Amino acid sequence: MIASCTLGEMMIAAMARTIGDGELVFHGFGSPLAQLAMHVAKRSQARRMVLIAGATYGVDPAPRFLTPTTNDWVMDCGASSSLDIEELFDLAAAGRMGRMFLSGLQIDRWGNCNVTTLGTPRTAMKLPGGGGGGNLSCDAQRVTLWTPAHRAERDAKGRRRFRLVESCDFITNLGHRDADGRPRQDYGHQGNGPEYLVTELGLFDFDAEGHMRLAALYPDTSLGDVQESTGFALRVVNCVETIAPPTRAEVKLIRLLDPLKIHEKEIRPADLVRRFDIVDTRKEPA
Amino acid sequence: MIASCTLGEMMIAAMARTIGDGELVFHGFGSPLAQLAMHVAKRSQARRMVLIAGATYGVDPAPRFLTPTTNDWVMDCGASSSLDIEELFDLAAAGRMGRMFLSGLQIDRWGNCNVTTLGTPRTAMKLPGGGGGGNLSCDAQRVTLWTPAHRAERDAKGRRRFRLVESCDFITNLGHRDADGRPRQDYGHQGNGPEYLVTELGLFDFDAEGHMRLAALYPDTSLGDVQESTGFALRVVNCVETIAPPTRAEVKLIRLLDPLKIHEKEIRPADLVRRFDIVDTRKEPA
Amino acid sequence: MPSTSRPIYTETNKRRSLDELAAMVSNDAIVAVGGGLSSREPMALLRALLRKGLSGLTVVGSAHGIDIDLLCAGGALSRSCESYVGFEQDFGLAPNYRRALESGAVEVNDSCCYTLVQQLRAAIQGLPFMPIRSLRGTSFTALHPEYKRMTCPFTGEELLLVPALEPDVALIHAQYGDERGNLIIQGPPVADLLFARASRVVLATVEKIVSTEALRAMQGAVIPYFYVTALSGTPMGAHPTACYPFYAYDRRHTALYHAAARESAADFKTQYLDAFVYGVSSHEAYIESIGGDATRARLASWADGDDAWMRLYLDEAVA
Amino acid sequence: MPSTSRPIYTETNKRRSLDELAAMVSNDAIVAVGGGLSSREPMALLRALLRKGLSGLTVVGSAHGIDIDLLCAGGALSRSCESYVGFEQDFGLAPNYRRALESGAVEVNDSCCYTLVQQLRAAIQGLPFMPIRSLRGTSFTALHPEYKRMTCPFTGEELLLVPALEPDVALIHAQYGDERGNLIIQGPPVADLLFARASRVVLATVEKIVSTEALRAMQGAVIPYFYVTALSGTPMGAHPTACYPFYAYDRRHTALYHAAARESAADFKTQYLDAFVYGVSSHEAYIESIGGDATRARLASWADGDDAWMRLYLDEAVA
Repeated sequence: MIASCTLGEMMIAAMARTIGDGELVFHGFGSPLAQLAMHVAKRSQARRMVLIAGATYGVDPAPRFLTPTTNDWVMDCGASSSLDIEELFDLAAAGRMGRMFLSGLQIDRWGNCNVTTLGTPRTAMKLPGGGGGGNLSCDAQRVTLWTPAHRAERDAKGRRRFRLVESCDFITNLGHRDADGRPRQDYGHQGNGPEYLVTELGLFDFDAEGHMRLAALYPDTSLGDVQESTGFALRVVNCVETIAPPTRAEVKLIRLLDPLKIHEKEIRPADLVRRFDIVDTRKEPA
Repeated sequence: MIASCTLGEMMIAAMARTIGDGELVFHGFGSPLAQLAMHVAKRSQARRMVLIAGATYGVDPAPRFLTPTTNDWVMDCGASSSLDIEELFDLAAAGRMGRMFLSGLQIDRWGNCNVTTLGTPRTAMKLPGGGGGGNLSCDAQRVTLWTPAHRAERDAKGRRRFRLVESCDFITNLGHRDADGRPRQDYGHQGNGPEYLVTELGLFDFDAEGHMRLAALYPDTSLGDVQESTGFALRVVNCVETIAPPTRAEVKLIRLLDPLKIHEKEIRPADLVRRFDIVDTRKEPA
Repeated sequence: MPSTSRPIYTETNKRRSLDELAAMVSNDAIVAVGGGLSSREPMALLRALLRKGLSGLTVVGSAHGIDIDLLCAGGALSRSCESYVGFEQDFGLAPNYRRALESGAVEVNDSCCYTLVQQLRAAIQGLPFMPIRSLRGTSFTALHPEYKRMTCPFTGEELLLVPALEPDVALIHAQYGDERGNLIIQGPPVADLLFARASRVVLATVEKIVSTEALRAMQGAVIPYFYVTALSGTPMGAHPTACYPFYAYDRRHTALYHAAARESAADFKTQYLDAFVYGVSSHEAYIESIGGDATRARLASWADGDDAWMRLYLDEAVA
Repeated sequence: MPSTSRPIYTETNKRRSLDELAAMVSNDAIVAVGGGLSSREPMALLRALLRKGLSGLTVVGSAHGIDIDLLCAGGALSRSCESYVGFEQDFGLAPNYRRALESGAVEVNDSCCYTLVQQLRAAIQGLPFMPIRSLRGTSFTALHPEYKRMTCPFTGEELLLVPALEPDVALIHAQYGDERGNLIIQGPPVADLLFARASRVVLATVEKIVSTEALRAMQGAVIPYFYVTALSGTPMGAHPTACYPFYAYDRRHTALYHAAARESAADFKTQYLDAFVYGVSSHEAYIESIGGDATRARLASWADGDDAWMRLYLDEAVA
């Protein structure tokens, strides 16, 4: 019997719970936590979701195991059909993509993400780039952000390099306000912007202004942990909750889906040892 | 041994000779003469042409026999691939369609065609419509027009209803000048407009102004025949030629391709009995 | 233009009866009829719509024939935006269509194939319009005052902007489908894939409902289930148009149809509509009315070889 | 933008050697590299380009990895308009790509997948631009001053116009092709179909050249021959990326590549480029250098079942 779970499993469960039933949901590539969250949701509370796999664009695949790279035929196994790059992005542009998972090497208070370049105006560090995030962050109805690298430890000089930054050097994925503070609504995009951010320190939602707001903590993290790792003044909901662990069945499912533990590549070594008790009060899914 | 051919076969041969090797050529639907002309060209002087079938959008099909309707699986047999409606029209819009065959219930001196409505402003007679002709007449690099109904006999009141009219009631397919006389070039279309018109009375080209011009007659038609059946003042090339008959091999091929004589449905009864000698001076294709 | 997000359909069992599908189409809807010419038109569903007494429809499409002609005869239309409606060289003009449009009962609003493609693409991409270069200089621009012109900010040239077209409902007949609504179309898809993506509601009839696994193993164009609202297993649902590999075009029945239509509206009503549409209560009764298994076997005989295939189209066979 | 008509290719025999294909790419060309991430990238052709000493290329594409990283290492690029270049969670950032873009040797001109799709679609449709709604509000609009904005004449809303993108050459690796240039791509086509339609020259390597009849019987996306300029039969031509069903992603070779790349440009030159690109005179010699038949067999073992497939990706297998 499974008595505890890992941080990765906690994050996957928290991300999975942001998915609504009947949504068409897409993950990009290089995002095993999001991939697993989608497969968990599809097999628990969101059985009618349309799961579109990143890179292969397969519809509702049932991969035998998670692969280290995303565009692998394994990931396409069992798909009932396959879209192409045109159709997938058209779906989003027409407002049919219910949810997308996005991340960034920098994420600001409005949910803008940067995965393009660090350093401005000169490129000090070239990041891989955002794939279709620049488009999908505008078009997807709802966005769940995640990062497993929120914690900003002090370096040798006592400075912190924040993941949750005051402002992004480059806005790859649009959040609720652009670099000039112009609200997203002014652009008339199809999508409504980030709804949640799941990090290894906590869970955030966004307030009416579109500002990020701490909504829940892990059993082993504190408001102070979050504040000191966040590069802007924290907003906090009235009643901060505790992130619920996955059910035993969900943990079992994650371990079955990811025997190679690909998702742990996203997690920092220090966080790999974190464990959370599973006190299963929810009914296990059939 | 084949000693003579029919008018249909003459027209098919004349239409086939307008096709250049290496062109991507398209016929619409309901156009067996054009269909056969393309299959003849593909098997004689234009072996490298890309033959795209109307309605099925098959590439280089080798149908076992011509069918009475165009969107039939017979017509798709042996195609090396199949385009869809989007790709076919995109090809034309990008200037890749070398030639298109078009016709009309009215055709004017500039090569405009009407297959939409007769009577203006009120619809006296609703014609079937132009399919994609409105687009393709602008986009296809070169256009071959044809009609097997040029002859305009006097009716009981002694009036002629011309096929080759002073002006079209509706311009379905654009020729060299619009209804206001504005030259086609002003529009910056991809295509260059009609190059030839093949009728049961003669063969026309278009002069530098874009005006239709009689270029050749059948052995059994005269300049007078053409003039009295044409609703506008005829222009004629300096030296009117005689339309050459098909080779014996071409006639054989036409009869093989169209055992049901579908193409004769396009020909008026009076013209079905016309016969032309085949004096084969050209080398038969291998 | 699409101002709100487009629907998707995720019910796990979308099987409905033909009449239930017909009940999902409203008077005055913009309807995209699938298939084209003599192939894979959703005839059974159209007959069900006529029996229901639907009216005021606008139809959009590329090249069509008996489907639109029949809707005209049944008084279902108020506007036609088709690119072509006729019986090709085979039987010529479409008599009921002509009567309806020449009398003014149905508005003449012809379009062109690529214009239609671009208008559907705009809807599919959530855009208010799509540019095209063609059509300027023809009379279509006068017929469609809704088209606009722009000067291209990149090249200075003039372009035509055609507005997004989002049909209220697409009616599609496919060879195969599964319970969830995945559809397989074999052979030319005509505009059906575009219709499925652009329309708010997609109603499908299919020759056979099969498992998702079986569908996956087949070759053909796939319409993913989430576009599809509901479907009905309707064998011979495209008759008298073809639905290969199941059956070829029924030229004999079409000849009978066209002969009745040529006479007059009244003759067509008694000779055809009463016999094959209003006078039969269901699709099953229709199949019986056209000769049942014997007709089925005759139309399946195309697969016996070229001679058998050709025989279906001989003039002598049309009697 | 496309001012003249687009080419088609109708030669009946388009088979060429890999080096002949490479000779058809010019310095400073805009190049669309097919495939994506760890799958079906035209690696053999890219190695041939590097051996030829090509430079000044602009690359456009969606999500890429070792292909663009290798071109950076070989000094072939002057501008990158890719949407993503990296090794995902597997090995992380792309070291040669980073060095080239951070040093300024290669201009940072990142794009996004749908922007790319729309720009290619404009070229394919012979239009000067395509509208999109997205991207406004991000930093891409500042990075791309060539994008323009318009007020929609239908809705009054603001749209972004992205100009047509017509690559000079597309480099595509497909599973199958015939002499005339028809290509079959099995599995996700990524942007290859768009590249083939939008590019002026299409050069393809294929695992197997087969007859047109054999191609027709296969399931997969087809690129019709008239888009394709020339092709070469190049088995293992995507290695170390995957080309199913022939071979899986060579994670072991990629680990070796990435370890060398992480060190320094100099180390990568001696440890990787000299060993696997410049030091091998042909693709056949490359295949030998990576272990010949043994490697071929190892990478084909994915088909032996899930355990065998998984074994290819175990960290222990990367040594």
